[in-house]
Order: sequence, then structure tokens, then C-alpha cells
Amino acid sequence: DVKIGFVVKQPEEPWFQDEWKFAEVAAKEKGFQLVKIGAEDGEKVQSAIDNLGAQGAQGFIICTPDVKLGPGIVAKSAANNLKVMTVDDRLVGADGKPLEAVPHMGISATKIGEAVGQAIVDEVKKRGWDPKTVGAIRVSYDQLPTAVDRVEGAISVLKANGFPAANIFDAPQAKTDTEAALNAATTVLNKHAEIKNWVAFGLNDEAALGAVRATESVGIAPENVVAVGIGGAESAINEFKKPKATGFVGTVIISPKRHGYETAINMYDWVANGKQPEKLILTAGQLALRSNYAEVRKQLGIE
Amino acid sequence: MSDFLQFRALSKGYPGVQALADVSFGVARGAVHGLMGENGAGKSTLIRLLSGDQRADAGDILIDGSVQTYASVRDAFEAGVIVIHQELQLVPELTVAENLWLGRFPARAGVLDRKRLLSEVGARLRDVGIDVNPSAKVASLSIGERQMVEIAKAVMLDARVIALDEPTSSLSSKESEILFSLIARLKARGTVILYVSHRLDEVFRLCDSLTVLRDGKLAAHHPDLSRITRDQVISEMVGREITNIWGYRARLHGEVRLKVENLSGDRLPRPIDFEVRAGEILGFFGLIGAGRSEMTRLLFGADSRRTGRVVIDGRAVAPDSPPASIRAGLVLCPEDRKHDGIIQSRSVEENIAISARRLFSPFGLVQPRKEAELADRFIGQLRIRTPSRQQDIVHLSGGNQQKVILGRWLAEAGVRVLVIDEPTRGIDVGAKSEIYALLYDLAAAGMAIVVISSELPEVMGITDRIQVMCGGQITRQFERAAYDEREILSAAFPDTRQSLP
Amino acid sequence: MQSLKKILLGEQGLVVIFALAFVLVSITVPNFLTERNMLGLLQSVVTIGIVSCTMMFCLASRDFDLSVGSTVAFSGMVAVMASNSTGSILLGLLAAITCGAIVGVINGVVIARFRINALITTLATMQIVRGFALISSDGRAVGINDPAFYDLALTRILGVPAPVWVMGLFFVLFGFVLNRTVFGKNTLAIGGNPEAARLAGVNVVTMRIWIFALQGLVCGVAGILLASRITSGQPNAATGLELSVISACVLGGVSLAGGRAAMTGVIVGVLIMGIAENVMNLLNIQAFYQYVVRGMILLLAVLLDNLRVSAATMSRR
Amino acid sequence: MQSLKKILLGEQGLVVIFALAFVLVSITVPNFLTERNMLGLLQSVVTIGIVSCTMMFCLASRDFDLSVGSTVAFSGMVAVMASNSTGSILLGLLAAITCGAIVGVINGVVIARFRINALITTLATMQIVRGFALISSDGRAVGINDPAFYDLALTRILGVPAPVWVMGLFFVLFGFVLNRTVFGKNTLAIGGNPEAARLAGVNVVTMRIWIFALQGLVCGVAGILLASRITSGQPNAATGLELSVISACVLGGVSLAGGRAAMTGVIVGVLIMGIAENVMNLLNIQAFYQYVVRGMILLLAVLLDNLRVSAATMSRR
Ligand SMILES: Nc1ncnc2c1ncn2[C@@H]1O[C@H](COP(=O)(O)OP(=O)(O)OP(=O)(O)O)[C@@H](O)[C@H]1O
Ligand SMILES: Nc1ncnc2c1ncn2[C@@H]1O[C@H](COP(=O)(O)OP(=O)(O)OP(=O)(O)O)[C@@H](O)[C@H]1O
Ligand SMILES: [Mg+2]
Ligand SMILES: [Mg+2]
Repeated sequence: DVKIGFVVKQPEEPWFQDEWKFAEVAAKEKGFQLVKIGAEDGEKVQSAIDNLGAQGAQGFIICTPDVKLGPGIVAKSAANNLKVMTVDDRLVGADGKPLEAVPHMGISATKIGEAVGQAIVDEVKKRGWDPKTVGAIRVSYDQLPTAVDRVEGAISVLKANGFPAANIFDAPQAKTDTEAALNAATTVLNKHAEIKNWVAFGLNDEAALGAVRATESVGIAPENVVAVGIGGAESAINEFKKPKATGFVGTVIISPKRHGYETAINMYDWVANGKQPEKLILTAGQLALRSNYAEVRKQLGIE
Repeated sequence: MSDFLQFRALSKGYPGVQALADVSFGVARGAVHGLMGENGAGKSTLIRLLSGDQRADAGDILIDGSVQTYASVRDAFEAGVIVIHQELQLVPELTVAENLWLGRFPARAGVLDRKRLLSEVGARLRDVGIDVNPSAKVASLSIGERQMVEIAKAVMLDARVIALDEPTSSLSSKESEILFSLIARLKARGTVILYVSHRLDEVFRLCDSLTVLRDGKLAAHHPDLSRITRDQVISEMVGREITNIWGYRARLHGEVRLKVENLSGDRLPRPIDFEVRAGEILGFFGLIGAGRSEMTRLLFGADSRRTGRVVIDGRAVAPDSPPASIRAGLVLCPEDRKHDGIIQSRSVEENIAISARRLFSPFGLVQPRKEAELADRFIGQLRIRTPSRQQDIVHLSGGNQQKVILGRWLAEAGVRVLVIDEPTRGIDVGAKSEIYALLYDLAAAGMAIVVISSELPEVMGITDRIQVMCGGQITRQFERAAYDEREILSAAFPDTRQSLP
Repeated sequence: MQSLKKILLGEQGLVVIFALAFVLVSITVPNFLTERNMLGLLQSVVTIGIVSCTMMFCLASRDFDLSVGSTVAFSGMVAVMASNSTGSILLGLLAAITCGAIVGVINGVVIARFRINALITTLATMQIVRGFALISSDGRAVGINDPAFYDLALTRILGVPAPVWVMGLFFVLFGFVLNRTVFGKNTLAIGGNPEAARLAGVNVVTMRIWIFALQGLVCGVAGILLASRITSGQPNAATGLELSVISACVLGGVSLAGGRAAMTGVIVGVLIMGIAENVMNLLNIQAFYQYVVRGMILLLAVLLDNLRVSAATMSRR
Repeated sequence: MQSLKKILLGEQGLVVIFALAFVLVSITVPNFLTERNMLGLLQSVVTIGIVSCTMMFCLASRDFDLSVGSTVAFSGMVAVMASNSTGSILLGLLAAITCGAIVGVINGVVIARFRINALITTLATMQIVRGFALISSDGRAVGINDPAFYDLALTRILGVPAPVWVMGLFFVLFGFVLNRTVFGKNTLAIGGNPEAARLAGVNVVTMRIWIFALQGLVCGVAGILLASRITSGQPNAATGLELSVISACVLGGVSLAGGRAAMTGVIVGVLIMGIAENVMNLLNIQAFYQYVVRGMILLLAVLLDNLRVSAATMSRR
């Protein structure tokens, strides 16, 4: 009887729901039992691993709430005699270097951010704006290291393409939901009423959407807004489904299918057949636009 | 001879009120000194200053010739001063023993000495003559029992000065006697006792000397009480003559207004029956814990009944619902004003209007003008001392709070049955006689009135009929013509009663 | 001089202090006092402001409600889903308000009738309702089919967006209810001394249920407006709202021990919360320092109010 | 029969009901009653359990502390950073406990001395301290240089990990303090009737400051153990801890109105919270449904206790 755990940091997030869903598909296919546990912080991770050990699981896949938890997770897994693999976020040691011994599948946060930045730059060029006159809203949630890496990735691309640093404005959201992003972005827009064209990005689709809602509420036309999200979940798709185009031009979809399905299969092979998974698999994000989101999703195996 | 305890030019003001103004007097060693005055005259304020809880704006307190500079209750303890405040200061969730020791627990290195905690307390409680289990929670005691616990707390330690602020306001004669003998013992030890009371009989019996306060000022000081009369003291307090406090007026009694059948509840297991006629004032007398208050609460629906029916003018009142009782014309003025009466942090006006306002608030909209009028009427009629009708009720003196609560129920129109538990608890002589007059008027207008009181002279003075309760049962009934102090008392004592199986 | 002192220390002292602070901020913080920023600020406090109205009643009657955030999210979801499935926005709104009110009634009945601790009860419903919001949409945001739904938030009357009008209306309405109706007076009486209020003929149980029901209903309205502003129903919306709302009320002088409340105070409390966020963003204060500043402002506001009260007591001596 | 009823309805009724529920769960849920799972369960409640000890005192004296989560996170960070920079684990631990206690003292002084509302004050310090935790590490977790630090959590005595021992020790210690010392009795007196306690000569202000200081100190200990268990100092750790801890206390019969508390009750409350999570994961209940189940368990627990109490009153009639 194979039992495999799948621990994620934010069980309410659609992204992780999807990962679980695809892992479940793998479980059905291979006939093992999947135990899904949400663990929002380090303490919960510890008890989740204990819990898996107690249930007699042989291994687990984890998206950790913090990469620095690495040594603790590794130690705890060893104590419980569990094989461990990471997904999305890679564990690091006390020295800040990745724990190479733990197999990992993921995509670097910086890379995603760069994809977002590139998408924005492309759209800006298409619209023929002068980057020097464009304002950029950085919807930030700096408490979360991943969020910092993502937005910094985007900013690096913007700067490389002629966006002046002075025109990149920070809009710190108090929480990670749309309303908080909306409120934060509104302040930025009102502070710089002279700027006509805006671009916006953030940690996820909700953040970018909040900025778009803010532009709408202060009366900036969609033609003057370019926002690109990350995730490609329902909230982004809803936006594309709206009859009139909004400032939300695209989202970088990362495929929960590979992250969920493949990691689960790999873990199963490891547990059942003793086949060590590859140490590092990097996946790519893919940009979906209003015009092509359906195909992109199909390609990535969502839907 | 210089006085052992001296107040020198003491002043204390609160927002809007000068509670004490330049008060000076002294008390000799081993004397019991009475402190009298109308409600709001400043008696409790004086006691609070003595207790170290508050500081005077100006003036000094001297004990044995030395000026006391204490800044806290603890300091006052150390100086040998112990105070029983007007409002009971017990912690309901702690046991009787723990309450007695509160503030000075017997302990070694912070760890309680549990043996001493219980052993000394048992003796002390027997000493003050109350029969409660030292490990019972105070929450389970009746008001009277709590007051006795409070008294035990004060006499537990050797103090040089003990101040008692209306200690007998909810005690009946038996317990009062116990208190008096305790006071006699303390006095013999040389303790100075400051005694605040509105009961003239007590003061004249107990005290050696007397001070009368009026409007925060010293109205009179009598070093020797045997030289003056009660009427003199009354007029010093009130500023006018009151010849007969009770002022009893006979009335015609009509049909039966209130009929109580088979009433029982958790704390009153044996059923009770009685009737009151229109225009009649029925008194209930008993010792503490006799179950009178519980009876009124069951009657009114404040506690749930086990059995029983309450019928007003032939119509049964829905049980266990104060609003239903009020709508049927039955109101209860409760005994425990702090817990059941005043609505803290609300104004005098709102405290008066809370129940009656439903009568003049169309569509649930309040009428500020009418409420103000109502409040002003009762502030005038009951002579409530307050800087304004907007004053938060907690800042009123005890007696004035009581008047506000009374006002709340007198403001009710359409009342057929008025039940008042300890109506004049803490109310001064002048106001008392006015309240009695009001009761007679209401009764004459056809109301049936039930008065619970622990003060035998009061029950005898104002009622048409008395029912005596003991151990949760009505033991005897007396018509006014047959009132006899000794017989009423003996009916209230458990030992003289046939014990039931 | 004397009269200035009177104004500062009087009943409306908090309002006056707030007004002074407002003027100060307007002068020192660039871009603060612009029409756009003011409207943005007001819109950002709509949810807190609306829910504070009824939370004031809840606290004034010595109760406590932690479930407001979940209820706002849940009724927002219901509004969107019901509108989508029936095709009628009106039905959607009715469904949302009904759901909100039902949550409130359940809270009220459990707390008042079964006498279960309000903190635990509403903590439980907070979880349960959030769970429902997540389950009903599988944890995903739900888009709105009919764009007319967005107009709820985008319509402007005299240049001011509708949600702000709604908030203003609620302020006026609940201020009136608190001060001028038997309902309001009884709420305060229950908070002052529940037992005494009961013995004075106030039907405490019914009143408390009503207060919770109103709270739920108002959360429903807030949920609808929120969904319309963010053009979707989001199951994760409004987390932590309960603490913001309770803080706004307490800042505004509502006593957690019950019996004391004033609408002007609550409005000031709500605005302080909103302005603090707004100014911090205008001044570009770094995210981590925002925590510290936010905490300091909270402390400062109560401390000032406290000083004012004790100074008032002093001066009258 | 009669005696069974007595046991169920007596003082220790909550404990008995809990024991019955425990047996039920052990029988029905596979893998629950294994040594490994029991130890895992106990470890998972260490933080809540430790902090509940002092929160009990805080609530019993009618106070309130929302800053515990932040303080735990902050002192964990301090422990790690101080250990790393001084090279001495002992100094790190001392620094962490000191920082925790300082936060507590500040809370206490502001609340008791300046008479600022406890909710607002601790909400403010909650933000400020969280801000410090984030600022001190730029929002990132800090790793531990000396692996000996991990041993704090990994050492086992008689097969039981050290943190569990610490929790047990705290339970015993604070149970003793509550019932057998002047400090405990005074705490209950302050909560039961602050006025009476003050007039009886209890130094209410000092007592309250002490209670908050203890609370902070204990948060420091919890923070150290947490950092050691998760092998790093994390600025985002222990968010929401305050509500869990307060729930555990209230579940265990501590009255929010003050004056009532019992250590056994709190232990049971803590275990209920832990077992609920544990069993839900063992039974593989879906994340969204976990919300609903968690809420239901909370409600059920207080409801049962309530029924028990009223049944007890009945039977004594
Ligand atoms: N905390 C306070 N704030 C404002 N006014 C107060 C406060 N305490 C007392 N007062 C006022 O001071 C005056 C004196 O009150 P005090 O309690 O000393 O009267 P008292 O003589 O004890 O009356 P009673 O016989 O009714 O107990 C009253 O007018 C009262 O309203
Ligand atoms: N809250 C309570 N819980 C339990 N028992 C109580 C409570 N209050 C009163 N009792 C008990 O009920 C009995 C009747 O009390 P009740 O208050 O009716 O007496 P009473 O005749 O009014 O005397 P008192 O003058 O003391 O008020 C007393 O023995 C008392 O110990
Ligand atoms: Mg007095
Ligand atoms: Mg009585």
C-alpha cells in the first residue's frame, strides 16, 4: 500500500487546489493513496510531517511556506522515515544555498517575474507608448519573499527596457486580496494624476486585478492600462471573459498539471520502484492573453 | 482631651459637585461616632478619603495626633484603618474565606497557607454569627449574607479605626444585633468606630457622638448624643421638621388585585400563596436568607418558576418573562441596585426612562423632550441630588441611585401591582417620608403594593398587613391592628417554628 | 482661550482633535487633499465603514462578532453566483442580503438563546462561513456575467461613487437608530447592565438576536458592494476585517465593556484607519515600517483621547 | 448510575467528556492512538499550550492580549540572530526571553498605568512587533548557524521531545501558581471584581503589569522552541496564534469577563484544538471542509459544556 503526502502552504489558493487535483489524477492512475495537508507556517509543517509519519506514508511532496525551513523539514522527514520532494519553492540551508539533495520541481520566482515584465514591455511597444512617460505600479507584498522575487524580476526587465526607476511606484497591499491591492493602487494613481499611461504587476492575478480596478474607479480608460498577472486562475479567466477588454491584458500561467501530476508520479516511482527522481526539474510559465488563453490552457493541460 | 481621629478642613470635589467642603471634626478613642446626612451629603466621600482609596483636594486626616499621608488602601491598612464601603466589595467568584483574606492572604514566599486560610475563617464567621460555608462561593450568598461576610472582613484584623458605611442597610434586626454586639466589643478594645446610617434608632442606640453633614458641609457636631433629640437631628439633616416619618394613612381596600398561587422555584422549593387587594400595602418581613427576594423574583418572572400562577385582576401573567409582567402591570423594584438596578455608564435620565419610554415612543422613536421632562419630574419629586439629568448614574451617591431606580418604576403608568424589595435601602429620612407618602397615594389610587423590608419599624410603620417568611415559607400573617413587634420577630426566627417534615 | 479649551475637551473633543490632525496632514502631505485622493480614501473605507455601523451596536451591547469578514466574503460570492444563475441582479442582491442575515440570526440565536460565549461562537461561524464560501466556488473567484453589476460600484451621483453614498447613508441611519430610537437606547442599556436591562423589561434575548441579524444583513450589503468593486466574488476577500472594524469602533470610543457608543466617534475611527493607510502610501513608507507606523498611530489615537478625557476631568475640579 | 451522573456533571465534567471523546476518536480513527501520532500531536500544540498558560492569567484578570503571535515570532528571530551573532546559544536564548518580557512590560505599562484599552494596545504592539520582526531580517527567514540549536527541540527525554516536557512543566507550574499562590488568587480577584480587589489593597496596576510581563516572557520561551523546531527564525511565524490561544482558554472555561479559570480546563482546551487538526488530517478531510469541521467542533465543545452546566444545575434542584 503506497501512501504519499502532498503538503502545500496555502490550501485555499486555486493554484494549490489544482496541484492537488492533478496529483489526485496520478494517484488514481497508479493506485496509491494521496494525503493532502495544508500547512501555512513552519509549525504546521512540522506537525503535518509527523502526521504523515503516523499515518504510515512513505514519502511526501511539499510546497513549503518558507524555503528556510529546509533543514527542519529534512530532519523531520528523516526522523519519520519519509522520502521528500519539493515543488514550486526550493528548500535552502542555513547558509541560503539550495539543498541539492532534495529533488525539486519548480520555476524560479524571478523567472516568472521576468516573464511578466517581458509581457508588459511587449504590450507597451505594441501600443506605441514611450516608456519614459509610463507609470508602473508595483503592487507589493514584501512580507512574502516569493512576492518580492516576482516583482523584482518584472522590474528588472522594465528597467532594462527603458522604464525610468523614478516612475515605478510601490503600492504595498496590506493583505493579498484584490481589495487591498485596489486600495493601495488607488493611492498611487491619485498621487500621480498627471501620468496618462499605466502598467501594473504584482505577486499574482489578484494583485494585478486590484490595480486594474483602481484605474477603472478613477476613470482611466482600458486603452491606457497594461496589467499582467501571474497564475492564470479563475479570476484572470473571468477577466478575459468580460465582454469588453479591460486593462488586464494577460497572465503568466504556470502549469499546475506538471507540478501536481509529475511530482506525484515521480514520488510514486521512488517509493514503489526505488527510482530516484531527477534532482532538479525546471518548468516554464506561459503567457496567456485575452486572445489565446483558451489554447494556452489546453496546452498546459488545464480545463 | 485631644481626639484620636481628626478630620481637619477636608475638601473634595467631583466634576460638577463639591462633595465635601471644609469639614472638620474629631472622634475620641473608644467612641462610636455617628455620621448622618441626606443622600449625597458627602458621608461616603469622607469614608473613601479615610480608606486611602481617594485623596482629598485639601485638608488632613489625623490619627493619634499624626497627619496621615497614605496614598493607597494598603497604606491605610498599615495605619490601622479598615473600611466597609457602602457598595459591597466582594469578589463573587472567590470563596467566602478567600474574600475575607483578600489583600492580605496568609502565605509563605507567595504560596498560600491553605490551612490557615480556612481555619481562622471558620471561627471568625461563627463569631459574627453567620452560618455559611467558608469554601462556598460568594456568588451563592444572598445580599444579607454577603453583608455579614463584609462585616466579618472588617473585624478580622485589629484595627485602630473602623468605618462602616451603612452596614445594616440590608440586615434585619437579628443580624443587626450581632453587629451591635461586635461593635460593643471593638469599642471596649478602644477602637474608634465611624458609623454611617440612615436609621435613627440605631444611631441613637449605638453612638456616643454624632456629626451631621449637609451639602458637603458640617451642619452640626454633637460630642454627646444624650443631650439631643431625634427630631433635632432630623431637622439638622433635612433643614425642616418631620414629625412622623411613617405618616401612615388608612385606605379602603378593593377587589383582589394580585393572586399568587403555588409559587415555587429553585431557591424557593416550597410553594407560596397569597393575595393583595387594590389599595392595600402588604409587607413581607423575615431574616436574611428567608427567601423574600427570591419570592419577588419568581413573582416578577426574573427567575424561572418551577410551579405557580400569578393572576392580576383575574388574568394570569405569562411566567418567566419580565416584559410580559410589566405589560400586565406588575413591576419589581429589585433589591440589589448595583447588580439588578442601575444601568452603568448611562445617564440618570436614561435610567429613569428605560422602561416607561415604550409608552410614549411612537414607532419606536424616542422623544427626548418627554424623557427630559420625566427625568426632571422625578429628580424634583424624589429630590435626587445630581448635577444634571445627564450625569452618569454611577457617579451618584448610593441613596440617590436608589431614588433613580424607584423613579424608574414610579414613572410607569398603568401599574396595578408594585413590588418593591427594600424600597428605602440607603435612603435618608427626609426622602423616606416623601416616598412613603407617594406609596400611600398610589395605593389610594387603586394600586396593590408589596413591600419587602428588613427594617421592622418600616414594615410595621407603612403596611396594612404583614406576612412573615422563614426558611422559604410564609409562617404567619398579621393584620395592622394586631401588629406586635415581639410576635412578628419570633415568627421570623427558625427555632420558634414547628419544623416541618 | 477658555472656550478653545472647552471645545477641545468637550464631548466632541475626539472630532476636534481629528479635524486638527486632518488639517495638519492636508498641509504636510502632498497630494493628500485632492478630490481624487479624497474619493479614493472614502472608497477604501467603504467596507470597514459599513460594517462598523452594526459592529458598534454589537459592541455597545457587550457582544462581539468575529464572523463579519467571512460573511462579507460569503455574501459577495452569493450575490455573484445567484445573479449569474438567475440572470437577475436584483435576485442576486436579495439572496446575498438574505444569506448575510441568516448567518447573523444563527450567531444571535446561538449566543443569546443558548448562551454560548460570543467570541467562540463567532469564531466558529467565521470558520464555517469561510468554509462555505470556499466550498461553493471550489476556492476560486467567480466572475460576474452581467456587466451591469459593476455599475453598482461605478455609478457616481454628484461625482461621488455610489458605495460612498451607501456608507454615508448607513452612518446617518445608524446614528439615528442609536440615539433616537428605543432600539438604540435598549442596546446601550443592555451593554450597561444586561441584568438590570432585563429586569427593566427589555427583551434582552430578542434584542441581541436582532442586533446580530442586522449585523449579518449589513455584512451582506458590504459584500455586494465589495464584489461589485472587485468585479467578482472572491472567497478569500475581507480576511481580517473583524479586527479592523472592531479597532475602528474602539478608537471611536465604543466601550468593549458595553454601554457606550457614538456614531461620530465611529466615523472618526473609520477615517483614522483609512487616512493612516492612505498617508503611509502617499509618503511611500516601506511595507515593514508600515506595520510599526500603523501600530503607533493606533496607540497615539487612544492615548490622545485618553489624555483629553483626563485633562477634562482635571480642569473641572 | 447516580455516581456516573455525578462524575459527568461535576467540576471535572469537561475533562470527563473530553476523555470520552478521546476514547471514541482512538477507536474510530485509524493511526490515531499510536505513540508516534501522540507525540506528533503533543508537539503540534506546544506553542499554543505554552502561551495559553499565561493567556489564562491575562483573561482571568479581565485583560486581553493580541500581541502573542507577533511576540513569539519576534523572539524566535531574536534567539536565532543573537545566537548567530554572538556565537553563544545561551546568550541568544537570554536575549529572546528578555525581548519577549520587554514587549510584555510595555503592554502592561501602557494598559495598566496609562489605562489604555487592552484590545487596542495589544493590537498596536502586535503590529509594531511584527514590523520589527520583518525589519530586522528584511522579511526573510534567518537560518541557524549552530546546529546545536536544533537540539533544543530534538532532544528526547524518556522518548518524549524536550518541547513537550517544557509544555508539561509550564502546565504544572502555572496550575500551581493559579491555585496555590497569592499571585493566582489576586489575579482571579482582579478579574472577578477589580474595584473590590483595589479596595482590599491589592495593587492592581502592578499585578496587571506582572501578568503581561510574564505573558511576554513565556512567549519568548515559545518563540525559542518554535525557532528550534522549524530550524530558523521566521518573521511570519505564529500569525493568528492569538485567536487559537484565546479559543483554547475560553473552551477550557476561562471567562472573558474575568474571574474564572482552571488549568485543567485550559489543557483540555488546548488538546481539543490539537486533536481536531490532527484527526482531520488523519481522516484526510478536504481543506475547505476543514474550515467547516473546525468551526463545528468549536461550537460543539462549548455547547456540550454548556449543556453539562445547565444539566448540573437542574439535577441539583
Ligand atoms: N465619582 C464621582 N463623580 C462625581 N460625583 C460624585 C462621585 N462620587 C460622589 N459624587 C457626588 O458627591 C456627592 C456626595 O456623595 P456621597 O457618596 O459622599 O454621598 P453620601 O452622603 O454617602 O450619600 P448616600 O446617603 O446617598 O450614600 C454626591 O452629590 C455625589 O453625586
Ligand atoms: N445567586 C444565588 N445563588 C444561589 N443561592 C442564592 C443566591 N442568592 C440567594 N441565594 C440563597 O437563597 C436563599 C434565599 O435568599 P433571598 O435573597 O431570597 O433571601 P431574603 O429573604 O431576601 O434575604 P436577604 O435579606 O438576605 O436578601 C438564601 O439562603 C441564599 O443563600
Ligand atoms: Mg453613601
Ligand atoms: Mg432580600
